[in-house]
Amino acid sequence: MVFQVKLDVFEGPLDLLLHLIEKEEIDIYDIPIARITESYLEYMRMMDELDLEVAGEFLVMASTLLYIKSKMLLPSTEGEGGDMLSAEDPRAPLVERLLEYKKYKRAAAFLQEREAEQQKIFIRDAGTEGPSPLPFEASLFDLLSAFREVLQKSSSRPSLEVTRDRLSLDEKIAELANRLRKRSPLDFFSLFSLQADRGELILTFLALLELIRQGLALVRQAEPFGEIMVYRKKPSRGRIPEVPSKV
Amino acid sequence: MESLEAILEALLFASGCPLSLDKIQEVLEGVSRHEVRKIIQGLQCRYTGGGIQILEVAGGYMMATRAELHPWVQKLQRSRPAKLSRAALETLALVAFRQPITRAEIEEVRGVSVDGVLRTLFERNLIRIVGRKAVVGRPILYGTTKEFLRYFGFRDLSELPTLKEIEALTAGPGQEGEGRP
Amino acid sequence: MESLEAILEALLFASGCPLSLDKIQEVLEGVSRHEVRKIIQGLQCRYTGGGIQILEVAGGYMMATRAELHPWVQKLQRSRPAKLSRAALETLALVAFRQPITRAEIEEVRGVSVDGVLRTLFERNLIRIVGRKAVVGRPILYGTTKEFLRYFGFRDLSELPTLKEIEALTAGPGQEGEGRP
Repeated sequence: MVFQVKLDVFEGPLDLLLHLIEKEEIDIYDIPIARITESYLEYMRMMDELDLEVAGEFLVMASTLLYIKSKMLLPSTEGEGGDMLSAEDPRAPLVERLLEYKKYKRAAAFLQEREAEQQKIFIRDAGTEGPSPLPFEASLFDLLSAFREVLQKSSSRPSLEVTRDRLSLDEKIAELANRLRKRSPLDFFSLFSLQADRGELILTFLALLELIRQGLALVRQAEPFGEIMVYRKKPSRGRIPEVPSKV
Repeated sequence: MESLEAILEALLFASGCPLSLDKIQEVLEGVSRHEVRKIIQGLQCRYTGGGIQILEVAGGYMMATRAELHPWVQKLQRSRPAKLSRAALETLALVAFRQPITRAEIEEVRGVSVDGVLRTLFERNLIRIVGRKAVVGRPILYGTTKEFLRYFGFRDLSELPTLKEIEALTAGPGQEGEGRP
Repeated sequence: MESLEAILEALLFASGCPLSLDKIQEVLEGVSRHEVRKIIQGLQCRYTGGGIQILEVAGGYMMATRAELHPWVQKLQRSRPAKLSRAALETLALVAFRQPITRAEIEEVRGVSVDGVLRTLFERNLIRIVGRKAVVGRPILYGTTKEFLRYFGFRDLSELPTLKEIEALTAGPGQEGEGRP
């Protein structure tokens, strides 16, 4: 018997059985169980020889086949003579399973055809960024209300008398720009340390506004009232930085 | 005032996915469904014979290139998503034609474990969880997604042929006639 | 044979970025630059007055919606139910699977402040306050809403897959579990 070497085309024991039935032109309603069992087992030996891992399901089916075979060999225990009712035929459950599986195998083939057909049409390539919705820029209002939250949170904490020298606005701007250069975008809230006092918080906020004004930072949210993210913006060369109309 | 046809054309072009009538009406405010349909028909006419077509798919309208041109467009585009494997297609067929269905029910028919395949179908957004079955263990029930409709080019689920119809379509000569249920 | 105009139209449509003359020539093999230009001019003519235009930009040719239609296109993009951000989804997942849960408990798991995210989830009516925890400070307890069930297509909370079930579907070594035996 000639085996197809591409054993992995079988999606499971039912698939293999169907293949054998079709190849040997067997009537699915009258499966010569001894013959098909032999073919099936031979196939399994092949897999074994080829060192293919035989999945458990194949072994289960093998024992099912052997069981049916042995049942068929027995003279009818119920004393009905050789004439068996199909419902009592030990092959009946297997035939039913095969037919059921075959239905969906055909349905799969149908889907495959549709897939091939559909793959011929192209929709617009939305670009490298993928389909992520364009985040829109956050308004000054969004910024302010977010900042208010920061202030509220900080004031609810016992104010620490921090004696460390406060940075100037320019230094704060430089610091912020530096942080953005290292990582962009940054979560708006992460800019503010809750340990800082009110003056420090305001300074940070002003620095952010200044960066936005200079066109060095961009504030966006993915959705209204969404999280506010601060993006680094490269200074546009040869162009006067625009002042965002919203600020 | 811009013509509705021009606006609709721009919308169809800009949208990356099928545009439903509802969505179109939402954007165009105060235009009836009938009118939208008429305009789209007009556009479809105008595009006939060109390189682009306007399709009705997955509950909406979508612009796409004409299938006959795929050899050229293919040259341009990056790799397409890999075709589904046979295991994935068989499993998807069960989900599509018997939804809602549990994993155990799929495995019963296919005769093999489908864990990995279900995951693949999930990752490709072709199936979704639609609920739980009211039996012991309350197993998860699976169904298909909108993306499934788009992927295979169906307008809606009712466009799926029945298993019987598929059988009639594909049963070749010399196949055993399956008279039984 | 398909018309060059139709092919070019399909190419311009399908391409996500400006198409250079070189690229076009590469795809159309053996068509002169002069000819390509002429065809594009023809297309530009055909598109005049519609919702789409063919622009000549830095790197080549590109299809785009007409600028005047921007308000509608923008409306479409805005009206698209914005997908939840990753942060929002993670937070929502925690609320869903561990409800009722306090903000501090969420932050402990996520390791970041979730104030902004919680607000988003509130605005979108996906979570609600279900009570207060009987510990010092009586922090607010959060849970999911009806809208949450609707958004994700669940009938009731018991339909939510368990963390284990989700893991089985999404994690894993990424192998398809096919190609058997």
